Amino acid sequence: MTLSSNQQSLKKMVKGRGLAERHPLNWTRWITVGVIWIVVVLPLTALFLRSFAFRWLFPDILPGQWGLRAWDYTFGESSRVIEALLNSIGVALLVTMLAMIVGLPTARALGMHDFRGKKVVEWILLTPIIVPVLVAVMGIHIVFIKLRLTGTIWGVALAHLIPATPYFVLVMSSVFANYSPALEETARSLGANKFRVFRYVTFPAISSGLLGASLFTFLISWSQYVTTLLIGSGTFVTLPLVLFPFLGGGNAAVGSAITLIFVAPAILVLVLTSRSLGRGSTVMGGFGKI
Amino acid sequence: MTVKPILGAKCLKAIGLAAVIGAATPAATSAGEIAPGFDTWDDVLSAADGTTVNWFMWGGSETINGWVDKYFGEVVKERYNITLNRVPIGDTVDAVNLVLTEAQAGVTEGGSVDMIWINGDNFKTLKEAELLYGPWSESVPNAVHVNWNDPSIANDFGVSVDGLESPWGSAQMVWEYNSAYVSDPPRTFEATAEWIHSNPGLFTYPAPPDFHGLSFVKHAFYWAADDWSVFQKPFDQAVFDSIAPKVWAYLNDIEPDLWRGGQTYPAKIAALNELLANSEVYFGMALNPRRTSNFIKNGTYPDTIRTFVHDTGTLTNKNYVTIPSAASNPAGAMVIANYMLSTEHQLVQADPTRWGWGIPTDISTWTEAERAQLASYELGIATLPPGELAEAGLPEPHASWVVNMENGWIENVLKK
Amino acid sequence: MTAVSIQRLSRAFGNEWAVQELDLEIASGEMIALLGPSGCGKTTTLRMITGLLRPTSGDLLFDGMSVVNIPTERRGAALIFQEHLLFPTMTVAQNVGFGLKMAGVNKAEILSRVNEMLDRVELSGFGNRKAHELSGGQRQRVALARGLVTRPKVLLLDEPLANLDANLRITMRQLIRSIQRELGTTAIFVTHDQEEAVMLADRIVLMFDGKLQQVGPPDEFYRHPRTAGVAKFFRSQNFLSGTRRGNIVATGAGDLVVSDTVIDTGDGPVIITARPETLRLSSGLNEQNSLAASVITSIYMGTHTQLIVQLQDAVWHVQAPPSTAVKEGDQIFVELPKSEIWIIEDEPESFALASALNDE
Amino acid sequence: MKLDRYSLKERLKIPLMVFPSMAVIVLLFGGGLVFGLLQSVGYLPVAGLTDFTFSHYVNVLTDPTFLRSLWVTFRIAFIVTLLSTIIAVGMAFVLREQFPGSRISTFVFQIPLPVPHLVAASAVILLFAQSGLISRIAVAIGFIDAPSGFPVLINDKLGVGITLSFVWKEVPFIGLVVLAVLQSVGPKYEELARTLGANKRQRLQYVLLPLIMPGLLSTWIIVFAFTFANFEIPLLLGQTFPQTLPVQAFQEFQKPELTSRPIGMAIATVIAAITIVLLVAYRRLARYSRA
Repeated sequence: MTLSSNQQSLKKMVKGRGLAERHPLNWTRWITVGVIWIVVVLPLTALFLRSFAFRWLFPDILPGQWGLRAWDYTFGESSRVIEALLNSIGVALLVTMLAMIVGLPTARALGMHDFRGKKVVEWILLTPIIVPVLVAVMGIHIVFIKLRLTGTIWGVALAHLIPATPYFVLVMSSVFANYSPALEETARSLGANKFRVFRYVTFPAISSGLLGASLFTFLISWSQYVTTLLIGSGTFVTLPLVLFPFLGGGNAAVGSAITLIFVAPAILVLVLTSRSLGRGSTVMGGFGKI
Repeated sequence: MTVKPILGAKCLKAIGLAAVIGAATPAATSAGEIAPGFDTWDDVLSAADGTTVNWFMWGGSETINGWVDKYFGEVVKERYNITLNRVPIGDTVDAVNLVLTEAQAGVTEGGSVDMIWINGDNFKTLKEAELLYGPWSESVPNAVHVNWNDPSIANDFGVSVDGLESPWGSAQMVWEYNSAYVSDPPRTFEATAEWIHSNPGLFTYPAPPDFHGLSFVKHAFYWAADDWSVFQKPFDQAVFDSIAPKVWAYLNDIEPDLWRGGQTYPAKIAALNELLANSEVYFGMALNPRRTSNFIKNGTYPDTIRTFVHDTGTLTNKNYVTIPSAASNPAGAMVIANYMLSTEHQLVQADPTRWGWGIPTDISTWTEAERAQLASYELGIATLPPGELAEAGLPEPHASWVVNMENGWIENVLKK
Repeated sequence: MTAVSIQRLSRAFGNEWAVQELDLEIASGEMIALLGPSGCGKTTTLRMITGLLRPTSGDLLFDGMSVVNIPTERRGAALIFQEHLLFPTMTVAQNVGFGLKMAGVNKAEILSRVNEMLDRVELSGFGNRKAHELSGGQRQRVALARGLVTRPKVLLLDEPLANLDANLRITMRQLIRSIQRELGTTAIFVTHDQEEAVMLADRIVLMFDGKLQQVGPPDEFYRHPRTAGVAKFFRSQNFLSGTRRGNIVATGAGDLVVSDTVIDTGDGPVIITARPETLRLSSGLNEQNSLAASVITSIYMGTHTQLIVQLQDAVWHVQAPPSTAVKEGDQIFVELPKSEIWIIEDEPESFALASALNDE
Repeated sequence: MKLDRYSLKERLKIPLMVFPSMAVIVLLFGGGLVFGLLQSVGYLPVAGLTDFTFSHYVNVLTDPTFLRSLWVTFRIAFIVTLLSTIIAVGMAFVLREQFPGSRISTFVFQIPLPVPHLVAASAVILLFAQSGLISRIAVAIGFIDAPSGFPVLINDKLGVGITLSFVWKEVPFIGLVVLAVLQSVGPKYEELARTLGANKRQRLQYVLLPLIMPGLLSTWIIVFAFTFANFEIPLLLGQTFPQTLPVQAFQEFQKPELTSRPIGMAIATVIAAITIVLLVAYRRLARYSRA
């Protein structure tokens, strides 16, 4: 796992040629684009339609009767969607913050320094990504019960931190690998104190990478189902927990409505990060180098 | 017994404490107590004031969820200043398991679960593990409406209640069919098999341990036994071995002509409901005889779904609420359980336009006016008349049979 | 025999002409330098020859056959990239043998030809190394070997020496030249460095702004630049306007006699030029082609002394012997040897405008 | 003295930077694995388990149900990884070029990436159930006339529904990694190969695939391990029997009988062991592919 890269310079070289040609739409491109749009848009459309359908029975292609009943229920108190939404946001924010606190220094060390034991650190980071977190959470469940952490936001956040930390560190370390410490040294030589160096030099340089990594971490926590189910003891309810009973044969209209709420921040995150995730991204490149 | 909720901030300090506490010990009522730790009902009410009750219950029905929040959540808040926290779970066994795990970890008070909607096997598990609070259910004020001498109340799937749970509702299984495709549904197991063979792919049942699926298997056992009263006694291996082969033979015989050739079964009743709604299959089942009409009303079902019962009858049972011994707030839970039994509430609960849940209390203790109101309720389009249902009622088997039926199905039908 | 024939080749990007109506005939075995400042269209030309870029119009012939519609991979034009690009996933030997492998040559032959090529570029024994284990010069030699091993119809080099340090440039230059001669490969290389072009190329093709300026052997660019632009690109700033009458050009500073071989522009206003190193200091006006000048600056350069002088209305550079002892303000006489005076083709009016803009 | 203190500070700098995240992972994740392992051999005094035994492993490993589950899990993970890779690489090759609509299509291509897996499962159910939207379209076209005529794609024997929802999620993940590598590499190597006579297929085989291989290997291992260990998708979309290993492990773990918990932990430990083997194998492979 070499996280340092000279992609940046290579990219500049390629861009500098300015010879990237625009191609016409041939049939391969038509098919690819068509498949992408259908495969991505059709499921989301189906969810949308289903959530506004009062009765949508076989073999109607469009709902026979429309209605807002599913949405009424979803936003009503008994669905607990609002509570779960707030819990989901709260725990995801907490996880992101904790991951940032424990992860930023490590990411900097990995991205900018060579040190003895670096390989070991990389291995330790890699393990929770490959070895299922569920196994560890099942193992530690009993300890969490003893510590009275089950059913609390802190317990759930700690459980989410297991998968969130390695991803955050790995993504940020590839951001740090592309960051030159020379600027910091210059700033210090010009008399800036540590805080000012961070505020005016380091932070602006890593901020877009940090945003990407944080949103990514947020989504990891946001998507957790089984860890929350176990550590939350059923009393700490997040969106996936509310959603689950409606899938695979609950009320599909309500399930679709909750699914749409569940998916909304993901799409929002994508809009915010599409630039850092897109072509030649260091974030995705970081995964390629794990 | 004082109940001290342990706050999150204190948890770290609790480590040492929790480590030295041994296994849970069941509480017992001493003379003069209304419930363990409470001398009078007023003590209970004052202990419950301003508390929160974590009520674990199956959360797969939006009707029931809405019902509980409105007709319990709002009422108990207003009358008793109790906050009801309905904890939706996929299966009652999850709550049972949580209680067991907490006990295993040495939690004897301040547990996560205050109250569970429960019956049968799950009740038996907790009772035998001595993890239930009580006795209390026979001494709450509204217990006067419960006929504790009725064996179908005092025994939950044959397991003696012993004041450890309080009734909430009563259920009876009915079969559902789509009258658009089936004009005359088969009313015996033999006829059902015949229908399945001549209409392959249009019948299925949920896989046990889903409660409805288990009910289907129980019905098959009742059909296979010449005399179903054998199931009222505790489990008997010899009897089981004499009946079970016929059941497995029957279920394996119909399997190839079930939905999906019997290669998979709906995991939950909700999945079967969906199949029936979309005409993937023509038959379903419901444990609440009034549910089908409600489903038609709320758009889940097409309006051609109807219900029927077998000529040999269908199982009825009561369902209860219980309180674990490690509950943080037994007082609050008892107040809710007591309110459940009030005639005022039972009348609302039985109203088919609201929920239409079966009445577990003894209506002979009601006033004339209350009984008249009950009689005035209109049946839904797909609901059978109370008389026909009552006539078909069969008692549930003793809970000790259930685990054998379930494991037997998994070994002999599912895995085969 | 003509190996490559470029006929009215043009390429536009959007509304901009990158290359406009380029005509060029390249003989077999010849080494051509495509010279010009960056952005002049030389790389675009190179890419059109390889087929990586389609011309907007015009034709391109290899051995008399049009190759415009033949894709790069079947054209037989090998390109050596500026970045010494080696396939990072392959060893040196695999890199060199890549083209042969693509052509389906059998393994034994690939091996022997690769080894032979590695010998030629003085990298025997490096076959099993990976690209990242090589120095810049070694990488360049591998790239060269890889380009040549398939015996391409034409070898194209994009700024082959640009990324190397000074010493390495000299050795690489010699190596490229000698191998190209030995193999008799037709080669075209792109550079912005006129010295490199002069030293390596049989003929230089100079381009400005997508247009061909002058084609010829290197010395012609020094002695016979077609335009002021060409002369300036070859580091001569010395221009003087005058009026030609036969072999005499009358300037404000005096009359100059020019050689018979100077191009025939007819009588009338002309602009003459002469390179700084051909000029001599003379004792007085009485010597032929001597003009009076005053010294603006004198800089001692070790091997010579660089004088910047005011010659009538023009500023000239003169390369004087190192021992020359003149200082600012001195009046001197500059002799322009008859054979070294050249007349450029720029219109005198447009030249005046251009020089006003360019001189700083 | 000052010098000494400085050098001590310098020496502690990296360990201090690395410590917080390492502590989180070692304590929570490592601790969890150790406790899990202890429970699987029946020894965890805090939980009242004191009988040290390997019998749970023996029971699990000799149980034909376990072996069938293992096979099902492995098969699904393998097919998902293979299919996702092929589709993702193909799409990345198309999307890396600019053409009318390429930018917006690349954006749409990324949408499934941040979308939770449950959403994918939810959509797959709506579309691919026998009475789902696609089945209804088939009825409208006249291909079939009843839900039973539509192929069984949810809760099915082959795990088609599971595969579809995983592939929907993983294609953009692999695709974006490949796209990132391709973009950073640029068109140079291909142009180089063309001038050396490599045709389209040869460029793909000898130039591009080797270039994206290290990135692909990492994503393969992540996707395989993720698919292998996922719980909720097979629970929702899998058949009743045999289930995948994580579902089996969790359900054993959640059973009310206390004896089931060590069995669940034993299965979980086997899952962990398999993924660790994968991890080690991958690191070996990666070292060779980069050497």
